[in-house]
Amino acid sequence: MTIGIVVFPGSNCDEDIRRALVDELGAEARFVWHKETTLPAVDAVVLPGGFSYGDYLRAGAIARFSPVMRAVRDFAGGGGYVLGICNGFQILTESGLLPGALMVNRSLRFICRDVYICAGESKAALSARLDAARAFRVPIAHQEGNYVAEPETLRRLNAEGQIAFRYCSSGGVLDEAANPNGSLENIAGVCSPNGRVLGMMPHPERCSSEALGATDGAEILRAWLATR
Amino acid sequence: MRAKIAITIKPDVLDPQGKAVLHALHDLGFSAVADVRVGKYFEVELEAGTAEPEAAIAQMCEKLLANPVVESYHFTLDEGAR
Amino acid sequence: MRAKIAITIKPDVLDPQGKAVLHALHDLGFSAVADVRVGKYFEVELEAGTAEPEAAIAQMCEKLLANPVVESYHFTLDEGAR
Amino acid sequence: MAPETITPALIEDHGLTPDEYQQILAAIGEEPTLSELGIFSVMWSEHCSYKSSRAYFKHFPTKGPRVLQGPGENAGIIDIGEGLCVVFKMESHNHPSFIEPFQGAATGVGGIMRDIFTMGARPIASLNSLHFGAPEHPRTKYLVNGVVRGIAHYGNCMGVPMVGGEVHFDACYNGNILVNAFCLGIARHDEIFKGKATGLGNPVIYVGSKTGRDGIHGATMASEAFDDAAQERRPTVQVGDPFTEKLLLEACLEVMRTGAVVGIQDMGAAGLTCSTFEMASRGGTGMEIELGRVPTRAAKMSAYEILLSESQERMLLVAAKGREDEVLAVFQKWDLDAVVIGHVTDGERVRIRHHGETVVDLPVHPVCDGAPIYERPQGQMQPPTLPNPHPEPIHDANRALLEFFGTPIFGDRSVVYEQYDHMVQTNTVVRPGADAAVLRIPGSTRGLALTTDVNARFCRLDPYKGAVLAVAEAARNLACVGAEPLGVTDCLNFGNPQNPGVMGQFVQAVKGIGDACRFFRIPVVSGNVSFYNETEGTQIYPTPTIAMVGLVDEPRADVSGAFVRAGDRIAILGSSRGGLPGSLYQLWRHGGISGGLPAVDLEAERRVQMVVRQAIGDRWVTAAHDLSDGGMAVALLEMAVRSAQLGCSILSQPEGLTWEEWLFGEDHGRVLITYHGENEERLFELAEQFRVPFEAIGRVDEGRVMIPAVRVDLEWSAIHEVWRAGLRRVIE
Ligand SMILES: Nc1ncnc2c1ncn2[C@@H]1O[C@H](COP(=O)(O)OP(=O)(O)O)[C@@H](O)[C@H]1O
Ligand SMILES: [Mg+2]
Repeated sequence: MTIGIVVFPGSNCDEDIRRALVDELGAEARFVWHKETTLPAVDAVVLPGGFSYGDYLRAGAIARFSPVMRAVRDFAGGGGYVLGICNGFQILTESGLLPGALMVNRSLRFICRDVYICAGESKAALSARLDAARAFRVPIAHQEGNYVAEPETLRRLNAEGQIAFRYCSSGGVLDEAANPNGSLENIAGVCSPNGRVLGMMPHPERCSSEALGATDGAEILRAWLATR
Repeated sequence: MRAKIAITIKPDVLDPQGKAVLHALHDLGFSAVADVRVGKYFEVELEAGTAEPEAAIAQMCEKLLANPVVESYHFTLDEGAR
Repeated sequence: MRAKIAITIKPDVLDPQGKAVLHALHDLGFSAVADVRVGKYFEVELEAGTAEPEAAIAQMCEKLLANPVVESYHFTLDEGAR
Repeated sequence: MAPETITPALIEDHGLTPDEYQQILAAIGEEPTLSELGIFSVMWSEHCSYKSSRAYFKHFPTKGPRVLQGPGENAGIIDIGEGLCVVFKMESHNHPSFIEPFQGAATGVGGIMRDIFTMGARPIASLNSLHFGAPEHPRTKYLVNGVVRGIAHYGNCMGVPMVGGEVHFDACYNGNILVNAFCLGIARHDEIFKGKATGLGNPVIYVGSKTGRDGIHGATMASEAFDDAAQERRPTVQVGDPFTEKLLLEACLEVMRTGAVVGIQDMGAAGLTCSTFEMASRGGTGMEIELGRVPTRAAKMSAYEILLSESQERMLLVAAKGREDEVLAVFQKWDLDAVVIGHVTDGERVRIRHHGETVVDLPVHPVCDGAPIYERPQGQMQPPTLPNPHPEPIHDANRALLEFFGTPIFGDRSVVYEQYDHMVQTNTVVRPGADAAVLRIPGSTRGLALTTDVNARFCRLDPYKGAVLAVAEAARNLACVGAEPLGVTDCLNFGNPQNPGVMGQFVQAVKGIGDACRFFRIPVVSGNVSFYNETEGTQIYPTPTIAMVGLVDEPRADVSGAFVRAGDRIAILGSSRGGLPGSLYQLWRHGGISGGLPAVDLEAERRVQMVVRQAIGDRWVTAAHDLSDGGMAVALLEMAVRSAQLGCSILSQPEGLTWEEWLFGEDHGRVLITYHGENEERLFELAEQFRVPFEAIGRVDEGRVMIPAVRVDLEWSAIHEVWRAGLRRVIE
């Protein structure tokens, strides 16, 4: 299993996700420079977190025009698996590979801390392998994670099982208090209609190591790897 | 030729920044303020003689400057500028 | 009554966003763009009959909306709006 | 450009005294050009030349078996074994942050990061030490928010975790805040680069952002006290572009791996001027530069402006002749400007042309090392007195404690550090919120611990002892996470050195740091001096901020400064004498501080720290937290609020002390530990072996904090609520 990790100018979680996938989970990974126009032979693609193009204009707005994104779009269109984490999620929504938009947090501040998320019942490719009732403790680190979508889109996402993760309490309760950024219906991640393109704001790669005393992210990444 | 572009958040989308600014203005004693919306502003300098500048600016907005899911744009063109 | 306020970065001050947007526009093929400056845009709704609306808006800009160290502001007032 | 006549007014505008100007004439043998005068002005400024402080650095111990690079380079370097070394430094950005808090703090972070990666090290952690005015001062909220957002803006984008720091408030900073930024990088020994220009004919390459008119005379600004004229200097504010710096970081580390780089140096204070002269000076060479090749952002910039601009995100590098294309290709890959602007020469002169016309032709040494060294008169400050010497007596300790703990001084810092990405790079084992942060070292099983500390109130009462205590506290904070100190960097924030009282404070503090570091055998490897921290004649308290780096054998997330288990016992290591002078309690009760500090017993301090480190290493303790601000009472409340609803019952008595001294005394050299009852015997023996006083004071309990001797009985939720609100009130 080889994962392609796209490196945009300003990506800064590229090495973190590589470390989690390779050192902790035994996958293989290679970096793909954003100026490449084709993807190497990979089984899946990760768009990592960070500040592509400094998050200038809007997070992800400029990165979506990177040459590699055409290849990523084709890869997804052909049924490929793509995971966007944080800035990667923002790039996916900006490029129209996922619906909706990520606006500035309700507090208008950057927020870096642990939150809980649950997978619920969704068609996201990893969901079948995650305990739907369990609350996973995963850090967030973003200023624009406040998910919005038009009412019609939201209805469709719910109806089609495209909501991959929601913020919840440590006990799994979905309520306003558990929502760190004002996101619509506590949405923390969404997926494409076929479940294979997945975007999420929380960072599973940051809690994938015994050495950090936090491993819930490893379970999420393992479930994702196992879907191929 | 200079285009002045304002990008605003669509009316039915919650604007957390606008809300915060409204509160701050009230706190400062500007009680006559009923509402605030916050957006972005661009000044785009086009080379003189650019063909169909209006179409070009509209395209820039649609492709890059505004996010059509949550934002709308409007602009004016100053022939004289510079 | 609605004020439309544009906040711009002063001419000699670095505008990293403008720089990034300029590059992106060039990459997208908008080669006629010579320069881009990015600022903020506010629509402030004042209650009808607010006394001296211009002075009030100027004060809001100076006290809160603009950072006088690096930004300048200008605005227009729409009597009719809403 | 018309030749300028150098008038006395122009000399004064450049911050040079008539005497200094005479020394310049003597050194160069002719009247300087305007550009040359500008160069002397910045290079001989306090900020760049350390002219009032340099004479005293001899008090610092700067050597040690692990020291690979002491003060003098862009940052200090310490060997940590396994072929690795850490590179670290701290810098102030006080004046720019007061004028424009967001950009001032942001560019402070950007500047210190360049100091680290210019040496070939990848930045892996940052700290920030912040001092603001009184919480209720009208500008404080604006300044705190601006500074914190600015730091977050820059550091988060860079992908360097901000793992710790401190936030202090005191009226003495009302007109002059302190923003001290620390960064640490890691490198292999054979990857280190220095800011040296060697090799005749080697090309000199300018890389990074274009040069604009920003920050011209920033370095001289940092060397002057504030007055109303500072308002007029506003257009010189520098704007940070963290995205460009992130590209610069990656490109620099990549280009260094090509082997084509001979020397490299960031353009910080005094911009292109400082980097050309310093690189030539370190290399024993000269340079020839053509300013017409420098990429500029603004139209029609003069030579003077290009030379003195402090635009951010720029580096100067010297490459091996013939390999410039390899170098340029890397920067092109990262979409950065890179231009050959000159070459290395012999003769130790820097010649600068602007479109062919010579604008500067100066010998290197007078510019770099020729600034006068002042040993300014030292005096003593008037000791402070208490504004309110006889406050109403307190009858209800319970209420008083809650109120005291609810002040912003103690409030939950998460409202600050949650705005910083403190986890990126996935090395953060102990996150902000504990006594020190702990990181795992990539490629090693060991870890690093980091902390910054200073108690400026103590320094005001006694600058020597206060500085000693800052070092002791930093070392104690490291001990509380099980770490052994490796090295120190400092930021010495003081008032106007031409005031003998301030100069006395400075020299005493330097001696204190030197003596304490020598005692603990901790080398000082880098640092920074910031003078002129005063507004309209009111100085800040002397504030020598200490950042200390330590090594941990086994980084662990499970010992922190929070209660972990009901039933654990609680003990204090070290002796309690109830010292209140300079304490926060004294400030709270009397509206000011006063009195003398007791003798400092460093030997006792060292033994306490050894016991704590060993007890943590042997896993005999479940938590450790040092006693500092607010004394025992506050330390206990902090351990409670950081836990999952655990409190404590304190069964001991204030023997020989008043209840206030007992609860709030801030004697140094003390640590609170919690442990399982079965380990009490061994801990007791361990303490005895090191002759450390061991006082069992109570146990961890669920839900409440009870100190019956003073009728304190508080619910966890009540304490937690005031703690959560304390600082948020100021910020939100
Ligand atoms: N400006 C800041 N940035 C990041 N972390 C901070 C900052 N200020 C305080 N902290 C963190 O909050 C915790 C409490 O700070 P402080 O009370 O100064 O600790 P101590 O007294 O133990 O040195 C520490 O972990 C510290 O690193
Ligand atoms: Mg401290």
